[in-house]
Amino acid sequence: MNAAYVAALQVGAGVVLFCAVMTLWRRGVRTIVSLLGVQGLALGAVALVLGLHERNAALLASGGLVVILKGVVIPGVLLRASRLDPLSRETRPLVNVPASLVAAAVLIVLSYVSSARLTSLAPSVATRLVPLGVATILVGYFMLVTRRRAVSKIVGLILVDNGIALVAYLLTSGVPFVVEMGSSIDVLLVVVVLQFLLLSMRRHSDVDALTERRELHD
Amino acid sequence: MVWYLLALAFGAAAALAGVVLPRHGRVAVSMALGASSCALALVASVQELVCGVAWTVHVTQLLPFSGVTLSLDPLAALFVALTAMVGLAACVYFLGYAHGPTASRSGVSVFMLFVLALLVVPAAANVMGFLFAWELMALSSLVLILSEQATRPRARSAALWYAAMTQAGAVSIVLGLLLVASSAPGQDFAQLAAGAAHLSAAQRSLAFALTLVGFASKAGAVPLHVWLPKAHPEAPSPVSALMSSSMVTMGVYGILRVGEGLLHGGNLWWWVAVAALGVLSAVYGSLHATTARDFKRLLAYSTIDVMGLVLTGVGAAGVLYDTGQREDARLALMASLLLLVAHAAFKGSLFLVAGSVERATGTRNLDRLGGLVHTMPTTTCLVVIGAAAIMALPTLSGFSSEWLLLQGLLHGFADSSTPAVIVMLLGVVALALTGGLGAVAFVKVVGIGFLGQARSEGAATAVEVSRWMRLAAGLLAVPSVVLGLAPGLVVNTLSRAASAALGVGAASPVARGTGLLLSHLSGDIAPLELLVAVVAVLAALLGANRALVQRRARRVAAWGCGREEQTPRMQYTATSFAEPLQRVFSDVLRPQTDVEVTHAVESRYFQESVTYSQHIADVVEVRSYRPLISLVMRLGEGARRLHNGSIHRYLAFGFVALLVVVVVLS
Amino acid sequence: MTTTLWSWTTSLLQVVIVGVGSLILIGFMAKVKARAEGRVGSPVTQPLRDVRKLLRKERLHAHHSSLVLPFAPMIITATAVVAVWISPLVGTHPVMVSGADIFVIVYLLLTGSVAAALAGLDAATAFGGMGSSRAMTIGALAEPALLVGVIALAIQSGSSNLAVIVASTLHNSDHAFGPVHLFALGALVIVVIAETGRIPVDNPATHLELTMVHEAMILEYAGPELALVTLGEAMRLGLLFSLVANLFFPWGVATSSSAAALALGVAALVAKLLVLALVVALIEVRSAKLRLFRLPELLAGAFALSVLAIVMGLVTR
Amino acid sequence: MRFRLRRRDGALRGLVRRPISERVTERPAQVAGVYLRGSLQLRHVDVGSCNGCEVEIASAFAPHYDAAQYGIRLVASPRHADGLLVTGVVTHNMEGPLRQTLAALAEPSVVVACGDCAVNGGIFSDAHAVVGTLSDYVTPDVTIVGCPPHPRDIVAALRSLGGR
Repeated sequence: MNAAYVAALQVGAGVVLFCAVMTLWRRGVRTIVSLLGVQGLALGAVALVLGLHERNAALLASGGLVVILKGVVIPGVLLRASRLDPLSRETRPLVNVPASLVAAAVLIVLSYVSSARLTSLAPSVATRLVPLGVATILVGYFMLVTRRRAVSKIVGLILVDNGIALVAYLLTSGVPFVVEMGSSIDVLLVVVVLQFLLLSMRRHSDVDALTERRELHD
Repeated sequence: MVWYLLALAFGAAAALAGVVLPRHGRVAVSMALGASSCALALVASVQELVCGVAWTVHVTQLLPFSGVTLSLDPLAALFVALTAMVGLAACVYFLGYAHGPTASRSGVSVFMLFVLALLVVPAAANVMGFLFAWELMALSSLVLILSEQATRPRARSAALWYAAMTQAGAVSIVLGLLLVASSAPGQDFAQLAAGAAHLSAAQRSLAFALTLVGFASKAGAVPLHVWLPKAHPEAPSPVSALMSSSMVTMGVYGILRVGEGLLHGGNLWWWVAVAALGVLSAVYGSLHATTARDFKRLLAYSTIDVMGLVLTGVGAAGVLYDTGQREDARLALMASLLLLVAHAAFKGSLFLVAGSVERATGTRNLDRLGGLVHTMPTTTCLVVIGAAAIMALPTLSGFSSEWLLLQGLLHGFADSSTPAVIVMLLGVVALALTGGLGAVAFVKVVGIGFLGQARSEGAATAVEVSRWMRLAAGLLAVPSVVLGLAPGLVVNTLSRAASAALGVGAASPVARGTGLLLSHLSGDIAPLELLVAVVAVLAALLGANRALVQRRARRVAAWGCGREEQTPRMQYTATSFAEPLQRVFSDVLRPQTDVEVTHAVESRYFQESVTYSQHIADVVEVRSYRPLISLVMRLGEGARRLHNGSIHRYLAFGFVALLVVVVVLS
Repeated sequence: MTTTLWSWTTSLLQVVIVGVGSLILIGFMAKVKARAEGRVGSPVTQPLRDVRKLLRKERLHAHHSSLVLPFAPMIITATAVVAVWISPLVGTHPVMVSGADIFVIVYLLLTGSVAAALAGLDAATAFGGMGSSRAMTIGALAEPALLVGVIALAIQSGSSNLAVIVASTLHNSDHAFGPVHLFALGALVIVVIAETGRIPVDNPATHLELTMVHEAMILEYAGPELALVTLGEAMRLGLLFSLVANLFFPWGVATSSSAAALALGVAALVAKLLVLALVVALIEVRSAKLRLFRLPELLAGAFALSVLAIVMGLVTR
Repeated sequence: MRFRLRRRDGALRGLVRRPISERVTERPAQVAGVYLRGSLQLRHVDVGSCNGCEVEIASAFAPHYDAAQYGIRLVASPRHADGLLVTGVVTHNMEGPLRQTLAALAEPSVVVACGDCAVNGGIFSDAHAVVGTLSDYVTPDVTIVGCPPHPRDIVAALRSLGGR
């Protein structure tokens, strides 16, 4: 049972970081949002595996919540928003895709270096995977900074949140249920608010790239 | 020891002959003396490497205060051997190359002084002796760069950059060495090493940083490399071959001597910095090598690339040594030393070939060359061997040294301390990227420069160069093949040199016949057997080809999609060959393209001519050196206002200074 | 003596299988693409017939070409044969397997592509230069991902020798499904498609000279030399496919030197090659050729994946 | 009404369903190129065609008639080809390229004249830019008549060149 637990944990955390890197790689906004959904599911899976291993009911509940919220609800909402112009693609990101992928590689190595001391505190299977969570945070933040499309920026924000949740799960086997509930609700709130902002922006000027927004001071 | 002193005597005699003898016999006699001095030095250093008895001699009369101490331990012997090998070929090359200004009195004698200085630097074992040899090397190469300024317009500015940067480097080396010598009982390196224990950690780091700046600029590490692509193309070919093969390695020798010898390894972050410097230079050098148009400038950037890899190996060795893995540290250092020797051989041969091409066709610009395979067959074979070695194609010296470096890096991963892992990861990525880019650069050199049709009048009328020049380049191509096929023979002497550098015990045997067997790591290669296999299959294919195909090949016009005539301008040039890569890495290379459109007089809508010109400036130079220079110029302007010639102002300065001192002291 | 006899048979088997088999593999991929388009398509053994016919035709050399033109196909084929000869495809003990280091195989293949690029430049035509420039650029961009990806595997199994990697993956097979192998597999599939010039990177069946990458270098070859180049390129494809198959799915590779093990090894290799060829052919049917300057994105992605593989290796050690 | 693109037929489904190509089994009379058994590569040269023949040649290689099933293929360079598939009447500008392409073929080679223009000049034979027909430069081994010729005739003619 232990080998399966270790393998599942490693693959789950690996998929979380892999989806983050893939969102930098792909250009289609719809593919980016579906990748976010996959990442949410993987994050939920990690929580559930940890919950089962430590027989911790709160962890299982929050894992289920993450699967529902981050795996299904948020991507659904975002897909609905990006369905208005199906062809919207990340055409001119601030940093071109090859450079951002190399940056992602550097960020991954950086997160490994920075969290080496963190994992040396209590080196267990779970804590050794913390660099992947830190890398997801950094890659998410990089995406938030360098992408022009509003939906991609929202996805970057949620990547950061997923990264934080992953680190929390791996380090302290989950935050108390209430805190988890609170953070998930406010992430949903943020998404919904940005949703309205996006819709009004689009109805107003039919362009949803934030930078163009600045120049269009009509 | 006697051989080595005899070699120095012959060198001095050669320099003297260069000055004294009349023009007719001068080149022949001094080159003969020079070649024999290099041969003697080679014998002395190989004898030292093989039987490993270090000797030290103190000669008081030469320098007024402290005299000169010469000592040859395995590490220094390796560098003397490397210099002697390239020096021998350069002297032979000089015989065929010398005409006009290079064969003048100063040209010949300063060339011999340069070779002499290069032989003395590794052997110098006291501070004054080392600095004297270092300055002699720098100044003689400066004079040699200027020796052909009549025909080379950019020689003067290149010499200016070269002088400024080498002297700045020399100053920082002097400061570093004085800092180390401050707590040492005497002047000799042995005493310095003993005295270094009393230095505080901060002082040792400062000393290492100062000497690192000086030696890294000499080794062409990136932020301090700007003089190298300027100085090497302008120097006469035998001189640039010597500069690129042995003078650049003196920087690595200095880092090893001061870092490991005097300061006993110091702390971990020194060597992480050296490795980072190496990775940066490797990637930056290979990028600029792929997009360079001038043959010698391409070779100069490729020197920066390989020196970067060597510095990465040295950095990795230092990190492994500090984290307690003596065995892997020696392996990484052996790999970088093998790469150093291999690079000296094939880079020297390539620079001599570049000189022959420039002499035969009158130009170094790859866009104007082409079709030399028909007119200069031997030179083409030599460039193919050199290019194959530098691209690390199997069974040549580049391949076995880069393989050994990869093994050293790989086994740093086994140890889990974070800085070691980062250095290994950076090293592996640099090795991979430079491998690919190096292949593009040297396919461009061979494919565009030597194959296809001649693209200019000079290339079309090229004729094979004199026997001496081809013999010299051939001499240097031999080690590229021998080191590649049988690294096992050389590796024991290398491990002795590496152990001497790291102060570690004798190495476990690594050679298995001619191949390399790394006992404690399950990885080995047998290049000789690999070459036998490839040659066997090639022979089989040739035999099958002869048997199967009866008709001889028919010569027809090349297929150009039905176009009538096929002009040389329709071929790809060096610029267009590297254009895709330049576009991919455009934000690193920052190419400046300017398009001038001259409109017709009648109306703006009709253009008479459009001229497009593109130039890849060295980003480091443009972004950091130019602003620095303009800042210094502005300061100069400000200072000029101070000198308005009134005596009262000058006295006032003296007075104010006195006041300040009084206030400060009270 | 027996071990050398078995290792010689393993190597000979490997050269025969990958030699003839890769031509049939290319025929099989063309057949899969045809059937996906609803066509019958040319028979699977068509490449063999083409090569046999080409051997009887006349050799043509351009006026300005030198000895590089006739010798390049031989170098391409010779390096491919030696690479197949020493790498662990059917069994883990072919001849000279001690030399089957990653670096040796990668740089043998690099020698082949350098020879092809020089042949392209030798004929002094615009298309030859264009083809070799693009092929070398793609090779330079794919090399970091290839080397770093395979080194991620080497770190996990402790040595850079291919046979040791295959044996150690075979030994603890939970590695094979670990994240390191998954990400390294992703990176290497992209690199193999780039090195062998399949669809997303370069279209082997194109007639438009300006879109060609690999085909442009061999426009000048006729008759026997073209046959040799086709054979050499096919063997490189076969080698890369079987290396990907054996490094990531090593089950079935003969470790002991018995006839049954060798037979199983051969069967396993053929099956894995067919499955991998089917996957690559379907990728080709589903996707169009990428623009030349969209390729750095693909190859940078492969590089990011391989770095991810190494870091996963460090994290899950 | 929102226009929804009909999902294309999946490639996988194509693998399992029976291909739609028309399979002609009886063997054609062997005309030339006996040694070409089962492998014929042609380089298509349009020396002045109105593109009618090209459309038919394209459909000859399309799924329905699928000339590739008999080992016939169009290639990019005359060096790789066993022969030329020439369409159209020889115009002034294309005379030079036709000679170049004929010279670039590796012996033994064949020439296929496709369409009336290539065979006897067709309806454009006396136009002002026309300098002659294909037979003035080389005697074609196989001629395919028709303006434009039916794909079945093209496939049959090419198969007679030693295709299976």
